[in-house]
Amino acid sequence: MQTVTMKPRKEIKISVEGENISADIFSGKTEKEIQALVAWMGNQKTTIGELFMVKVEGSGPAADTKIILEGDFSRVKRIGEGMTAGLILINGNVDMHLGAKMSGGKISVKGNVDSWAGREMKGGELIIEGNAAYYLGAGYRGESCGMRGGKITVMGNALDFVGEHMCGGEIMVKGNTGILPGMSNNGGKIVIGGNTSRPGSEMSKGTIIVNGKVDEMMPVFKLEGDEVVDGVTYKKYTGDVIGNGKGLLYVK
Amino acid sequence: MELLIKNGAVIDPVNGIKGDKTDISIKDGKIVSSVSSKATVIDAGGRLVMAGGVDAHSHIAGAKVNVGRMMRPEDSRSGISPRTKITRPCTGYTVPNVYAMGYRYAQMGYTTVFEAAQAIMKARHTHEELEEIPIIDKGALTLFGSNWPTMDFIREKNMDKLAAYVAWGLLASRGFGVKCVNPGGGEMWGFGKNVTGIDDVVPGFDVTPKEIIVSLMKVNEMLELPHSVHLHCNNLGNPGNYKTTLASMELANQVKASKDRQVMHVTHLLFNSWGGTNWGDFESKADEIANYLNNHDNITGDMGQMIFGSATTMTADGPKQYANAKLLHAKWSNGDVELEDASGVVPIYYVKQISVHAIMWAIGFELALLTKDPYQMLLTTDHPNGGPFVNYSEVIALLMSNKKRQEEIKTVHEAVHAKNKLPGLDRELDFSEIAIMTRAGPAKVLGLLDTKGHLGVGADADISIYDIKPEQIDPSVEHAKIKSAFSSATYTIKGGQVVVKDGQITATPLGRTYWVDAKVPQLHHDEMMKDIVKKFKNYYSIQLANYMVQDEYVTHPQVIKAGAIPVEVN
Amino acid sequence: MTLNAILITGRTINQGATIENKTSLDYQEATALCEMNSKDIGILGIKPGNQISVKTDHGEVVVKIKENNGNPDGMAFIPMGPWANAIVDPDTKGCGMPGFKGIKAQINPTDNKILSMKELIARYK
Amino acid sequence: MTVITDALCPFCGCVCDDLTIVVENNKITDIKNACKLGAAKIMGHHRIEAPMMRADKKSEFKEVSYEEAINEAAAILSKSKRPLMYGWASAVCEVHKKGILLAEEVGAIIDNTATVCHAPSTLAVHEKGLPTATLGQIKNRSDVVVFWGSNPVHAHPRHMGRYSVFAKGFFQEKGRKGRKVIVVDVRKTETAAMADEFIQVRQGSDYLVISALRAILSGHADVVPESVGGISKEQLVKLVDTLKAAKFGSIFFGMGLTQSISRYKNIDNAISLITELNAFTKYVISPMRGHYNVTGFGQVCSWETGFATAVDFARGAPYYNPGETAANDVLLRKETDAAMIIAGDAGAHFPADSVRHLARIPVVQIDPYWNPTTEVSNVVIPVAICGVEVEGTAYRMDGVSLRMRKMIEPTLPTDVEVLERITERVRQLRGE
Repeated sequence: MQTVTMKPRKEIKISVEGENISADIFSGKTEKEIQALVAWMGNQKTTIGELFMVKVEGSGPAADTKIILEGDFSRVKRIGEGMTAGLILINGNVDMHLGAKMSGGKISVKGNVDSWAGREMKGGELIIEGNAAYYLGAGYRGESCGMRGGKITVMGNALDFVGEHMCGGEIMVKGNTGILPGMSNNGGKIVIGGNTSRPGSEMSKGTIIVNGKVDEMMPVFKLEGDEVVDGVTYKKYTGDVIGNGKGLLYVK
Repeated sequence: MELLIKNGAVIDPVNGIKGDKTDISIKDGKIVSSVSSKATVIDAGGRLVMAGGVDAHSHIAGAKVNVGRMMRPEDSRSGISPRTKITRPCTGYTVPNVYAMGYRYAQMGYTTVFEAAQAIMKARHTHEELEEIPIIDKGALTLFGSNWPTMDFIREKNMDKLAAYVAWGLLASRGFGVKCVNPGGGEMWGFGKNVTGIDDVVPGFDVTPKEIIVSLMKVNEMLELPHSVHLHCNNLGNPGNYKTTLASMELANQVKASKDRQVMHVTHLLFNSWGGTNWGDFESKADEIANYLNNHDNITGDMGQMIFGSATTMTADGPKQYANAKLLHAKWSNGDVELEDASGVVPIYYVKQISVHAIMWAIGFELALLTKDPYQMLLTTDHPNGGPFVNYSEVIALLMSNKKRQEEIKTVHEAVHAKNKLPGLDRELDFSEIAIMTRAGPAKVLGLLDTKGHLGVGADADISIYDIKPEQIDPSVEHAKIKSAFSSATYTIKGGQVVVKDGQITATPLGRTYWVDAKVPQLHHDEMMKDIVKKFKNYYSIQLANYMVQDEYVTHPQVIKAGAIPVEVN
Repeated sequence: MTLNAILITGRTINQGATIENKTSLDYQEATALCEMNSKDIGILGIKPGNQISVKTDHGEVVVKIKENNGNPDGMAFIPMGPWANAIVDPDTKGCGMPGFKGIKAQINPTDNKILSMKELIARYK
Repeated sequence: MTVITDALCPFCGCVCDDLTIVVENNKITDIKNACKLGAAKIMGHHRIEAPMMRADKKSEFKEVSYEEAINEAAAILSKSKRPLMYGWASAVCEVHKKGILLAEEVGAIIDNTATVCHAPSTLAVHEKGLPTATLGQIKNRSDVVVFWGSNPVHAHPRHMGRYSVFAKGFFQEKGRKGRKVIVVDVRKTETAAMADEFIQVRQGSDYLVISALRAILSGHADVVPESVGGISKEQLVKLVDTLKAAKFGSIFFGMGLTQSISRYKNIDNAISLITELNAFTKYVISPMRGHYNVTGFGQVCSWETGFATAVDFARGAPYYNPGETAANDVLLRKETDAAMIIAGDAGAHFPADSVRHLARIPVVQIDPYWNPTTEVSNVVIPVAICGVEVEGTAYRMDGVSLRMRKMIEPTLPTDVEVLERITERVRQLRGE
């Protein structure tokens, strides 16, 4: 078992690119080795050691590596990018692209996450106790697939474009979302605890369940009648009819 | 500046050199017979030395290439490398930025590349990009096949005016040759329609694709242009299109070449050698096409080889691209150009286990292996339609090794066994044949063999050295080495300057832009211009005065003079 | 009385014609204004040319009211420029574009002065 | 007296190239064919006459030499850890090339005025592509013309006359009479007043309306509710029939789509509508670009960097992600620690919070005119006016590349000269 604890040395104003903060990269490395890893801040090439205090206990493979982020990481992007195993515990807020392209392991955030959390995620788990911003579990510009696998849970709210271009995996937002969740959904599952608007536009596959109110329905869904899912009765819609989509939209 | 390449195993088919240890002397950017003792010496150490690669058909610059970049940030984000002291940042795989375009060609040992299609009205854009592609010499072929003046003059049966228009269009676009894409189809796409074969009549203009092809060939030869008509056949990408292709090729017999070269170049034949009637009975007819070429030396072609993985299709064949987008459910860009043409851009991903893709892949190799004379079948991927040019080394390795082909065939859809001849073809090309398909051939087809594609005295000092010792290697077995060596030159020398060493860019001079200045009798020009003036007054959305590409956009021109029409007495 | 409106911003020909002359009174005349229909102006109990305060969650600005009966009820249009931008929604919505249209606004008649361009920008320093 | 014919207009994306300019003693004394917008710009306004600097933004500017201002600009940019270089749309492509090189040198984010205009259209093109045509194709063929969320009477005054509505063409010999003009907008604009049909959409509902049209077009009218976005289903069905009946249809869209709630998804949806209409008849869609060369920046930036705008060079290689790397994204996050604003006016056209941040950081302005950006700048470098005093390349809204003329001799340095000198100085400061 390896535990790495990090804390910013001082307030970070210009975002730091934290793609090296991942269990895969930290595993088996000493404090010195981790401190020497590159971290860009704006156009300045610097190191993790210059920006963060790093404490390492034990050593182990990625699956047995735990990273604890203490303090304010709200200006650190790309934490856990491409991670395949291990655990990252974040005690505050984090910046964009948390867990982008991750395929395994778990990231847990006490605070809020900025946009593109779980971008193009393939597997593993992302748990966000606060709110998520835009493009939760979405894709990169122009790509046909966003999230492909894994699970994202947001205890709070999320903003627009949740699960855009999702091709697999599951997103659960306990609170409300902004507009157009599940846009171009191509096989993922999105469960929204609260309210939303314009869900499921251009979805071809996958499922969206809305437990709160839908402010505006897309005029592209066919009402199939009532259906009980996990003991709850929903109105079941299929669509988006424009592309003969086979997506399922359940609205309470 | 003098340079001497010693101890090279030179492959130079034009000058009959087949791997002999030959020294090459370079002075002031040209190959000379000898240099002084002050010359810088490069010891090739027995490695393979060839003329710099020449690509006669690649989409490297202009409106549709940039549309590809704009619609594909997911492509641009691949292949990213930061700037260095010498190089600008690079992006992209199928649609690289201008810098990557030049660097990557040079890194493969290529030094001359021709953009395959530009509309005159958008030629300024093409040249803006060409001006920023480093290292390589380049040029652009100009689209004439659906232009209103072209069709009007053909309907009037006035070849003098058509010749004058082609000459003027080349000047206006600073173009190198006559490109004819899906003749007539570009105009019909203006109303969302297409031609179905070479005998359809184009509404509003009353001409057929056949007449367009023949007339453009005629005036191309009247003008004695260095290159022949460069034809993208009608019906591209449709099962059964090999018949249209053969019918189009037969038209070449109606016109005699004005020079020692083909009278028609049929491009990216992979996409035009299709049998069957639909995607179900789709099959290769590469053998029919190759057979025709083997019996007709007035035509050349290029492969348009397909590479599995990501590609971006882009062509002035607008209707084809709409059909592609519909078939693939892919994003689609279209760019109609008033009075001239229409282009389309659609991304595609070629998959080994999709039968149609596997059959297409095999067609390209069949064309190269069944065509006896490599001068008649150039190596291209119709970049980035069949795939990005950076994969040429893969194509070379497959052409040189049946073993590699058989290994590859095992990994692709089994349909190739029933629908293609490739599994049974054991021909393996040698270094001379590869040199022809990638150097001497394209140079000859383009009409540039005096200075490009060989290493004789007087040629441009464009040279590539690869880490292969031809005497010691068996390409059939050591195909991985072949691929690796051709993907990254040990040296690339452009105009006598070392631009690549050990696969790394060492200098980034700006190459030249070839264009053709063809003269016609003033009378013909004046008559033609009367029609052009009317077209601008009534139909174009810009002024004639703002149409032609200005000198500012071609800062390193290489002008080829053409046009030798005797003044006719009426 | 307060009128609740939806604010949109955009180009006008006068805004465009004075765009390279932003220190001029012409520019202020062209852009420090808010178009509403005559019914809404009536509800506010004022006349075209009078001053109004337009308030959103993002700020408040004083401009002149101008009649435009092409606007539906409850729609306020301010030409693009510093006055409009004092009160638009800055959120780029994850796509880089702030909210220049569709902002909830409260409109009140006012006697407060319209700030000049320089005065308006000085508030940001 | 010199008369310049076929001159090009450096105002809007129409780039009209049929202007006649009369010049006397290096002064423009008359213009023919230009609209009010073009004439106002070409005739000229009060200019900044000399470079100016100030340390404190509340104090007055002091005139300085070009050398001093350029050195200070270079110092500001080379010290910055997160510089932003914004503007570009009112300059020719030759300026953009120099700007991108400088952005590479200093590791800046480079973004252009499209960020508050049509950058969302580019985001939509990433999703769906862009089936479009040059304006002459529309002039010659289009029998149904739709303006959606755009108001050419105000923003592109000659568009309808030259290209889209009144112009006569080869297959459209009758001009206006041969074309059906439809305007979709949230309010009845002057353009709407000239249309054959005006469809009033509820503000922010365009996305829903476009989806409803697509549903009807694809044969699924049954799922469309009786009213969508304030438009009755009956009217929507009729509109689809009208669109389908075209021989060649065109849709021009403006900021009514790019700036409202669904942002680029509106355009994404509209492009799909156009693509699907092509299964029935010919259709094209075109953004109504604002500045005369905002299109050009997107072109140059794409071929040089692979990305159309909002390119972050912090790490030496281009990175692109509007929402993260666009000008307002980084200003609102207060990440930008220095800015260069050139040929665009962030002070006037960005939301107040962005301008507030600009007021807190060192700002270099390169522009012919005094504007709100000047008010928040520390270093102001006046330059010659592209398209009037400087020739160079511009891309019309439809991507047609044109060469802008020089009408009169400049009295100030050009943007290119200034950027070259700043770049050279940046290299010196870094000891290269």
